[in-house]
Amino acid sequence: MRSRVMPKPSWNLEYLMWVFTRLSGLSIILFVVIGISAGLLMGARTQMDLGTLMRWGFFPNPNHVLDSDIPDLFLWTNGFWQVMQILVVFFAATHGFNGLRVVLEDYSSPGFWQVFTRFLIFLLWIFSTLVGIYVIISS
Amino acid sequence: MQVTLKIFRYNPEDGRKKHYDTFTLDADPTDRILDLLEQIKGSEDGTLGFRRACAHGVCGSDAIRINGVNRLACKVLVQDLKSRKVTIEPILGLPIEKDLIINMEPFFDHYRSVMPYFVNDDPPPSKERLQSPEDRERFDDTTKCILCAACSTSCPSYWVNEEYVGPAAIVNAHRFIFDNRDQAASERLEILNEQFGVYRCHTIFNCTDACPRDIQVTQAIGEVKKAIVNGRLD
Amino acid sequence: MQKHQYEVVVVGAGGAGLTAALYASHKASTAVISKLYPTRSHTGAAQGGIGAALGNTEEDHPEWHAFDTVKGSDYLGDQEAIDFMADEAVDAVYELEHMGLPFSRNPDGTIAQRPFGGHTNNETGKPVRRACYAADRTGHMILQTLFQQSIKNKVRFFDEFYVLDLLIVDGKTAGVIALELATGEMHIFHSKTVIIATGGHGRVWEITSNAYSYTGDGVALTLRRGIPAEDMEFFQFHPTGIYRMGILITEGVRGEGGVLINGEGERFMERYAPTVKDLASRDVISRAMYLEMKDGRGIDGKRYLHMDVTPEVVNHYADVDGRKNPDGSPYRVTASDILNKLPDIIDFCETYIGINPISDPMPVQPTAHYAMGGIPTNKFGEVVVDEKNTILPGLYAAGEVACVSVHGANRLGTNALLDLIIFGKYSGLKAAEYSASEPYLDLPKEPEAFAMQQLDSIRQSKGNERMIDIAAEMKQVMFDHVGVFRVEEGMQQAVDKVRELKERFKEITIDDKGLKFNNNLIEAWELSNLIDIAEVTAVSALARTESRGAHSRDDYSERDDKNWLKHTLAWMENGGVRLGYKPVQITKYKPKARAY
Amino acid sequence: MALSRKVGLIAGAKYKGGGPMLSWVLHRISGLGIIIFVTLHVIASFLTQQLGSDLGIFVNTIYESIYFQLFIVFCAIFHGVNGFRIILLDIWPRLIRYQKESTWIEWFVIVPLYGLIVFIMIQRFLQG
Repeated sequence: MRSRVMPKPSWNLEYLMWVFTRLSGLSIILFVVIGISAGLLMGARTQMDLGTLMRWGFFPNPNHVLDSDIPDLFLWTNGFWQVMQILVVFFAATHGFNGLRVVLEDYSSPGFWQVFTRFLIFLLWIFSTLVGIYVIISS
Repeated sequence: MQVTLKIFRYNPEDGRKKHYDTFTLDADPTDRILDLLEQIKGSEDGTLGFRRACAHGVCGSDAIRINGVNRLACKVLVQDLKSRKVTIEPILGLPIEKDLIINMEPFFDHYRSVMPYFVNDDPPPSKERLQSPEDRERFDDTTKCILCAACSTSCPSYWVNEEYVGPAAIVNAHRFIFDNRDQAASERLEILNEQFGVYRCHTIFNCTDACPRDIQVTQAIGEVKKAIVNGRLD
Repeated sequence: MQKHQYEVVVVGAGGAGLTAALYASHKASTAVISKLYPTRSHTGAAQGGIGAALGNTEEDHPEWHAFDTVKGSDYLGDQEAIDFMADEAVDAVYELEHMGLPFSRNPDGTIAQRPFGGHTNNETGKPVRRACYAADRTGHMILQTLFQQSIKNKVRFFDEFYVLDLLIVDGKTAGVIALELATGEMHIFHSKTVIIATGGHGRVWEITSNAYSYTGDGVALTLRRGIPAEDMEFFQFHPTGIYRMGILITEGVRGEGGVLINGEGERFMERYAPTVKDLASRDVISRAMYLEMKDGRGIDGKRYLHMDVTPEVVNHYADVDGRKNPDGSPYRVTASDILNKLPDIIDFCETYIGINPISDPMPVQPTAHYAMGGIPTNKFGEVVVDEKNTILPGLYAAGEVACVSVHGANRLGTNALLDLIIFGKYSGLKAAEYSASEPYLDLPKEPEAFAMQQLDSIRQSKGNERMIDIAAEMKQVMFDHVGVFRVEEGMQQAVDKVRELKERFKEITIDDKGLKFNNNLIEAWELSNLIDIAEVTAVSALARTESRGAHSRDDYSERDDKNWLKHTLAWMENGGVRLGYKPVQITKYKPKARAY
Repeated sequence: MALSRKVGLIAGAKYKGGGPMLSWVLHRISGLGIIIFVTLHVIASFLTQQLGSDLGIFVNTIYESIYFQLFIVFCAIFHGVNGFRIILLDIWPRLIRYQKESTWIEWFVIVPLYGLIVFIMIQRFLQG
């Protein structure tokens, strides 16, 4: 029967972002857990305050927690962890700015303002992602 | 016992702004809210506007807001309420015509937009199309919908966005999408896979709570989302 | 004032109206005018099933169905029409299935069927599984399916338009006048044909399973235009309505094995219908219940009895009756079977009386349910206006509002849904066929004058009577005296009372003087319809000096085939009711004593 | 109000939805809280580092305030846990039947976790 063979869903923005939001949400939780556990393993338990640890967890970059004295901090600057950090930044920024878009579009209809706000959000997204990556690479 | 009803009033013809009228009347614990409205209309104020038909929760005429939540007036008894003061307002998100009567047209427009009808272009067999009890059970929940609009008008996304098709429309699409005799599932999923299809559902569950037929509305929407994402029906 | 032109105008959007519209719209321009949104129609409240001899679980034949219907009608049904209906039933149900109706299913994938009152295996006399069902929401599914198909076929709807008058020009149908509720504006629908499918008038009685909207609009409308009403004295009281509320507990409960129990804990139906017991036809059971309660065997001496569908009781009596599953094993139910097959009944009981039918019996009493009588039609839905069955060209009626008559003096359960589908279909087809060959008739000048005048007389009336009082008195007197049991004196009292109320109605006052959604005005109009119907019903009943089907009298307790094997026709003339009679069509089945 | 469908914020907020409606509101607020803060933080830090602007320092002092940290930690934890709940329900729609329970479980996770963090943070804060 015709109906039981499903065509591939059309890959529109809403569809992709809906899936991405769920995947990125899960991965951010995963990254944070890894970041915090790794931080704790590397001595943060005794040498970092909680706030810094959280900051670390969300953005495990030495520049971000410069005021702590974790001896092994510079382990994080190798290539593998840099890729991890870039992923966190990309996932978090995209998840967040898409969330902002969804909230705004809940309250708006298609038209000029929707295009305009999308454009604005797109710029912010590009900007903060690039800045994040810049910080990671340059530190 | 004495019950006080605070009822939303608005009549475009009398020039007054929207306001509330209060009525106090004697009621039995087993009286329906609808009975009280009838009593008010019959003996106190005949101008009170509300809809009703079957009076036992199968026609879906009398969806209103009782103490801040969407209910059918004929399915709430006085004894079900926590207080003896009842606030009665029209459902949210559809234009108010008069008192508790709202304009249902936008709601039915959304309903019609999801192909809420059986499609099977194959020539029918001489007898019934066979369907196993399990396949029939798959979409049983959503066949119960009476189109009362209680779900859609409890949905914060529906309130603020005129384009969103709303829970009721998705429920009715679900009823056919998961009917294995039907052939237009992919078209319906295509319709719902749009900006104002399932993606405006943020799993707030007001719809499930409001449904007078106990349909698991949010679950139905979730199943449709999953069908879209997976590209398969199971 | 707006004018519309359609070849076919369907008044009412329940099961019959939607079916008619679906079939008519394939060939003719069609509009459906309804005072409610279509899905609010009372078809949606039908529960138990639609009868058709599919024979999915056991042997069954349309001929058996026809005979059961004739017997159920107490031989007042027109047998040609009954044969027609029973034959068409099978295809009608398959057609509904092809439209997507989600019937419950047997394990082999066929449509599930359950036993229902009065439907029997003609050889053994035992109940047969003939009612095709979708849990206890069959009517809901039918209504939704038809509505869905109307959307698919782009039928034109005028929702919340109240039809006030029927236009007849030179003895032919020319259209209707309707009031748009949202604006209070009058609309003229100029048409070649009109199909009336407005449903019944159960709101005449105090305890009723019927919707607020069941106010006999169609019959009242045609009565005012000189068309008679047929067999109005026959009004079915369903045995099991929830005590004091009247909400229907489907016969399907008894089909699944539920039994009626009196105050002494006795299954009293054994005494009244030894063979089929709780699955006797409705008039028999209602009468038995009435007699039990009259003799003080109601629960706690009150005027209700128990309907028991708890698994222990069902299984116990299934053993007593030797009831078997189709495969020959003894019939057994569990709590979850009951829950799956009767979900809505359980919901109603829990909501309204706080009782779970799986563990406790339900308090029930007979409740006004279904009008066997109505606008006289032939088996194609064409309205016939006199003793000689002369057709009124262009006018059709279908569903509860019509009297074909397939239900005669008492309708069998499941035949109402069947009636809607089959006669809805044929009136739609006939109307489309008729409009293909006939021209539009010229409308008279000011076609709305008659309706306007009636409406204005209500709107401007300045008396002191309140509608709620008049309605309550009418319902009371009709329920007490023109109910399950009737006697001369009581019915006379009812006639007098209703005539008094008719006078008092002229003195009513309505609060709402506006145009927009003036429900107050519409309710007054509906009340005037109900009063007319109450009068016709009471007068027709008073004249019939026999007991037949739903019309059972204490003072004439026997059926009298010699004098009364005929249909009543009632005209409203000169402020009164004139009665006439026409013969019953009898083909195969000669009247004989009726025992279950 | 005649033919507009839109429902105002106050009218909407008066609707007595259940726990999940509260979760949805908090999910929105916390999500917006996080994104507004993080964006400001990124922009400000960037300006400070690259251009030596004082604006960035000002923004970063907000960030260091204990009250703000309490708020942002709540946002992060709530958004994470509630988001996780939503994702689980999206993956297995059949679990949606247990949405009431899922909302309860969510709070059983959030309250102790957040409580512990608040306790430690306040302790540290008081110790200076």
